[in-house]
Amino acid sequence: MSLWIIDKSAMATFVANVMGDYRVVGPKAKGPQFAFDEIEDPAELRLDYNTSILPPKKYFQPQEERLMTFKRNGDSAPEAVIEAEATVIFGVHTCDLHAMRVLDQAFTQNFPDAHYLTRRRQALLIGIECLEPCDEHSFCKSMGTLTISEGYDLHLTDLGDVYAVDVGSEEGLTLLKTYSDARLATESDMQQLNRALSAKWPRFPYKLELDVDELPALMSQSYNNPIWETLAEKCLACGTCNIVCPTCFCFNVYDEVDLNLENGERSRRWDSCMLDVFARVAGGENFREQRSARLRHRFMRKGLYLVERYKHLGCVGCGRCARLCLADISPINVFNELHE
Amino acid sequence: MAENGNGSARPKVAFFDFACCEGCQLTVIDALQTHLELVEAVEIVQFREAMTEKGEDYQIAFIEGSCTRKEDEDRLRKIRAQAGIVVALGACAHIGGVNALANLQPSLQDVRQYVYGDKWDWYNTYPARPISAVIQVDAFIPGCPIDRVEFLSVVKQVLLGKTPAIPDYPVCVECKLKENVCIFDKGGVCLGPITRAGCDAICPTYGDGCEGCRGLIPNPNENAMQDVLLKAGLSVEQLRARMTMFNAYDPAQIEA
Amino acid sequence: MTQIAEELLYLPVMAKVLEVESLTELEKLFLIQLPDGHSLGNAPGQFVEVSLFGIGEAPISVSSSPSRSNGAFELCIRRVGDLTNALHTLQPGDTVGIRGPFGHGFSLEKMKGKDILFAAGGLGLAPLRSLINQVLDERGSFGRVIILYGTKQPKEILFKEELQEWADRKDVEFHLTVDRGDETWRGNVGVITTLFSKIALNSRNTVAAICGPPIMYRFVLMELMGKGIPETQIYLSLERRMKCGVGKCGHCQINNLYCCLDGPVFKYSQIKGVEEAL
Amino acid sequence: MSKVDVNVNVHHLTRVEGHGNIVVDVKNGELVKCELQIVEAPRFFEAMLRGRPYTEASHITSRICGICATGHATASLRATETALGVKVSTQTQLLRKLLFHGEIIDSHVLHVYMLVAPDFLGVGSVLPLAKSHPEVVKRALRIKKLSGDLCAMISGRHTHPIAMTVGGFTHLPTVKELLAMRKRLVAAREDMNETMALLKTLPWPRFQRETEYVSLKKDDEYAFIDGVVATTDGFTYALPDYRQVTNEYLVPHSTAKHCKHNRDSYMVGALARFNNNYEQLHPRAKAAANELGMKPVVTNSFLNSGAQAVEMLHCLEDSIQLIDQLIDRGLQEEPLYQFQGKGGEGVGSCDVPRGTLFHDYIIDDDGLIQGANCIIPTGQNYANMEADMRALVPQILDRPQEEITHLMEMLIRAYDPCISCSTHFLDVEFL
Ligand SMILES: Cc1cc2nc3c(=O)[nH]c(=O)nc-3n(C[C@H](O)[C@H](O)[C@H](O)COP(=O)(O)OP(=O)(O)OC[C@H]3O[C@@H](n4cnc5c(N)ncnc54)[C@H](O)[C@@H]3O)c2cc1C
Ligand code: SF4
Ligand code: SF4
Ligand code: SF4
Repeated sequence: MSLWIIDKSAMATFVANVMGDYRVVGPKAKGPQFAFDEIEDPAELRLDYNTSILPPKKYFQPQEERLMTFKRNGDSAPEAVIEAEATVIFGVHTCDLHAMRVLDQAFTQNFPDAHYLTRRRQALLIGIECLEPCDEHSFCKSMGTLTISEGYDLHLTDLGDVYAVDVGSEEGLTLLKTYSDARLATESDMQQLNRALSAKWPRFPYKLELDVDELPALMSQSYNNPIWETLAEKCLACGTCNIVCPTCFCFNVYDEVDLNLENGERSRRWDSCMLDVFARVAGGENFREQRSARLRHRFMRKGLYLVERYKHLGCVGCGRCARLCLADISPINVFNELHE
Repeated sequence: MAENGNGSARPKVAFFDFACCEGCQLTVIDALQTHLELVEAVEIVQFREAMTEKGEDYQIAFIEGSCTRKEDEDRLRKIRAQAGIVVALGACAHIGGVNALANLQPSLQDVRQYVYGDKWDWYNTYPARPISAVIQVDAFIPGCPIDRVEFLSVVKQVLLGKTPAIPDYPVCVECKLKENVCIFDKGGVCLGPITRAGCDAICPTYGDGCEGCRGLIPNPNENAMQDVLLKAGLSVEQLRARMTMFNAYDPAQIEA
Repeated sequence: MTQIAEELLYLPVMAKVLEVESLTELEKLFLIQLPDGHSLGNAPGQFVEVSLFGIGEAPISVSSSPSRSNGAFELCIRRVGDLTNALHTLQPGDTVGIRGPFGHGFSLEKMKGKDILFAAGGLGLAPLRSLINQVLDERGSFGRVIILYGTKQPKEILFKEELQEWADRKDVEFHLTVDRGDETWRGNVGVITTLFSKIALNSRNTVAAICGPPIMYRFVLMELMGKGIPETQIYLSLERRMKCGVGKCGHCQINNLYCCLDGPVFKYSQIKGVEEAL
Repeated sequence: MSKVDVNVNVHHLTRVEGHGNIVVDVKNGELVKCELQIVEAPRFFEAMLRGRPYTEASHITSRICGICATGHATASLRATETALGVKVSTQTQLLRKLLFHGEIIDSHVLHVYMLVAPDFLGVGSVLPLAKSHPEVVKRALRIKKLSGDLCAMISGRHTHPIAMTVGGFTHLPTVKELLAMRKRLVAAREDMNETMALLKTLPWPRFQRETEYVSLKKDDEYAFIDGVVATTDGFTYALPDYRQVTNEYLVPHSTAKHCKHNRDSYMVGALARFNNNYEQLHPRAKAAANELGMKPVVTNSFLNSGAQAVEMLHCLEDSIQLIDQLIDRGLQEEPLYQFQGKGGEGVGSCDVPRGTLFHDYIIDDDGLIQGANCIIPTGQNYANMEADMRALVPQILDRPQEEITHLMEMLIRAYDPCISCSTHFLDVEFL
């Protein structure tokens, strides 16, 4: 829409101002790593973070979320609980912005999901362009998620002393104008931005040995590939890969009651298709009993099923699963091996 | 008093302990700090650690500790005969826990001699075993010690007439949900990938790798876990120690 | 697809149990009425999510035919676990939470003018009964109606009176079998596929609707293929674990298909190559 | 004294940790048998430690006792650190002390309120007490939650601490948490005052018996961790010489190992610490002791519970000071100890709620434990408990049997015996 410039030194004021009216979240240091968390002091915001342990999707689909409260007396109807709060999320990387599109589709198609959508509508996303690869595990360039032109309210690019701010929505513009003293970009700012963007490109390796558009076709031919058996030998079925993935959204539902058994709540919690009992039905039959079948399902979802259903690939190349997998199972290696 | 899910009045509950540190019973007492209504929800008729009164008429028995002596078996069977529901409380009762470490030593005689010198033969202990090796157990509350929240959850499930379920997924799930920095990333080791969750990943959260006190998940990939631990720099001894700290019990040990 | 207000997606309505009937040792039939006499508006083959608060929620097929609804609907529920056990303790006048109807049911329009072959195994009769009764209520729009039903033992046979009515009808070809008989059993003994020898089919013009345990599908499908019934004319109803019923939770996925959205009723041609389906 | 027969047989003593029996047999006014029998299943911790990596020792031995798990872990770490020559930082020492205070309060409040108070208030347990004296029970649970939360803030949980490890901590509390905890501690002064007020009203049995009191001692603080072993008979020993104090021996009538030093028995625990370290108590704690009429040397074992209450107050006040110190210094993540390939032998000692605890390890150059010895407080108290029983019985022989039984139970309970800590208890068939 339009390009603005904000001094880095003015960011703290911007954040502080926004904090007056919104819950502000963003990447914060967590030991040697980073996690999205509520910002209590603008100095905590680490826009220079490499990646976060969990993706920011947790602000739209929290790890555990109440769906409703109920009484067990049998007569009163349950009451829906939708806990949403006006939120501004700073520092979302482009891979995670791409991932949001998958979630948006999943929670809107067929049956719109108010729990997700209410939060989504009340949140503003402020993206940030990656100028360096976050680490050896990511492969965003290969997945076409190294940059993005929509899906954010504001998008920052680090230009040294200033951030270039690309406005992606009316709400973003209002936010910027209300809470910061950003100025419109000049011709030379734009040139500087373009230079930064073209300079970043060669810094990122292209790791996929095929064109990403061919990935769904590759996956659809790979159902019976022996790779699933090989990987299953070292996979721990720990579920980590699903839990940290920005495009995973499966969940389980639980009822909890208080000790006098009168009141309770029903909530949902993130689940993982890598876990042993994910596909077990009453009667004991488990439709993906083998680890190999579960691994295959996971990768099929990433490379084929989601794109068929939601028009976006289920892997955005953020590298979180590869980084945290103790068995060193990485999508990029899997895709490449299937390609061989 | 409202009726519970079974349509019956508050059930009578008794606590029993065998070889253990009684930390799980203590955790039950700790649960009262936040949930005093527990004493209204159930009627506690026996709890030697905390009370003198002693009722023999109970429907639910919580049993803490491992069976380490022949005479323990009789007591266990008596409890089983009386209780409609028997719940194993904590690692010692559930999987043998640290008690089973003695089973790994060269011989039980050697163990007794080491501690009691020439009076070793005053003892009648035998290899430690979980209570399920002796009696049928309806539900398990894993952990060393148990988790308060999980204890309360199992009580509620029983009151609702449900089969008490505990998580069958690994600690890594809870650990990741809490967004912890993985212990392996800090240069440590952890059994979280194959250990049953339900503790809210408390050890990794406090900077220490999982030691497996809650027992293994169903169908664990133990080979892969060992590869990961060796790669993280454990020696074979350290690996064996880690895998056995709470999971030393092996039914083969008690066949003799 | 039924439209549901966003914020009500996961929120059951409190429905009343009007009648409870014991069908076998394990199955009970519940007649359920939505609040304010609303009609469920289901198609045969669709399911509802049934809740007891504190215990949980599970998908259950609607067993009554929309053509006989009278504002209430029937669920035939087998006692297998926590929720279904608790449901079995319900009495008339009690309430249950209901969401739905959900899923893709049988397409009646595509069946019109055709011979219809029903093959039900065990509890699989519950969802098929909905379709069978609807077809019988519009009997004139269909060709032959053939019903094959098999259970493991005689005591597991569901809806006995209704089966008798079907058997008595001149315009229904009804065949019953049990895997293992007992001293009182006079009928056919053998798995359901043994019934196929008793019927001649006009394969081109026959639509088959099958529902039963996973193992049954493989064998029944073989029979149907053997008889030359086109894959596009075979419908099956599948069962998977479901935590939402509306295509979000991921538990019911069969490869790329969501059992709750794309099914539970599938055309065989739709799932033939889908490895996890059968 | 009248010529009476008394037969006390308390099977499975309640409201103590672990299983024990009291047997008193008086024939014609003559004490024939007076025993505390231990029927706890032995668990062989020392033998189990052999061959295990040193890193596991504190986690395994914390499982000796659910109540003084932190005490065992601390003593274990001190033994390991001494054996391996590990120096711990001031921050670690401060955090350990603070954690230890949490455990002392947690254990004492449980004992005073839930195990002992029912005796005085004439009920069988804390459950009826919750009905008859709800404010008392709620206060107890409040204090217990506070101390439990204090422990959890530092080590993850009270029973079986997680974050304490050889040389330091794997997790640090935040300043925010420390400040919030400080606030709660300050607010808890009121509950402590109420506790003292309650204790003042209790009819403590009158009983005196002189004995030797043994505890750790330090010049500059009320000793809980490290120091020297000191006795009221005027002896002091460096920790490595602990065996000169404990002198474990077997007696024919009992199956538990007994300890003795200068006399036939000695006492460890809150009262022993109080008698040895009165001067180092926080002034508020001293004042409270005065109000209870307690001044060293107190020789009434029943007043062990009084000493526990005084220690609770001391720990509360000292915790506040420790938090201030920690906040002033600022918390820093410190590198954890890495094994240097050299083993050794070391003794670690703490004064846990029930008394002085010793852990003694031999670690080899692979970091594996080759030998271990643990001497727990209750074992040291056995001889003294029996001596007390022998002294008390003749004084109360004229009372009804029921009352005698009750007083004997109260006496044993006053020691807060932790019978489940049975690293050293023998176990034989009893008649
Ligand atoms: C579309 C559809 C239609 C259906 N229609 C009907 C119908 O008409 N009638 C009908 O009766 N049923 C029907 N079902 C099946 C019904 O949904 C299940 O039987 C129901 O979910 C069982 O719930 P439950 O809580 O009673 O059992 P659960 O408690 O969930 O468990 C049932 C069984 O599975 C085992 N189990 C479950 N989870 C675990 C676990 N984590 N670990 C170990 N064991 C486990 C239990 O031990 C038990 O034996 C249908 C299912 C689908 C998908
Ligand atoms: S993170 Fe790795 S080991 Fe764990 S389930 Fe995923 S692929 Fe398997
Ligand atoms: S599959 Fe792995 S790399 Fe791809 S989006 Fe998910 S977490 Fe990131
Ligand atoms: S710390 Fe342990 S439990 Fe947590 S993610 Fe890592 S391996 Fe899993």
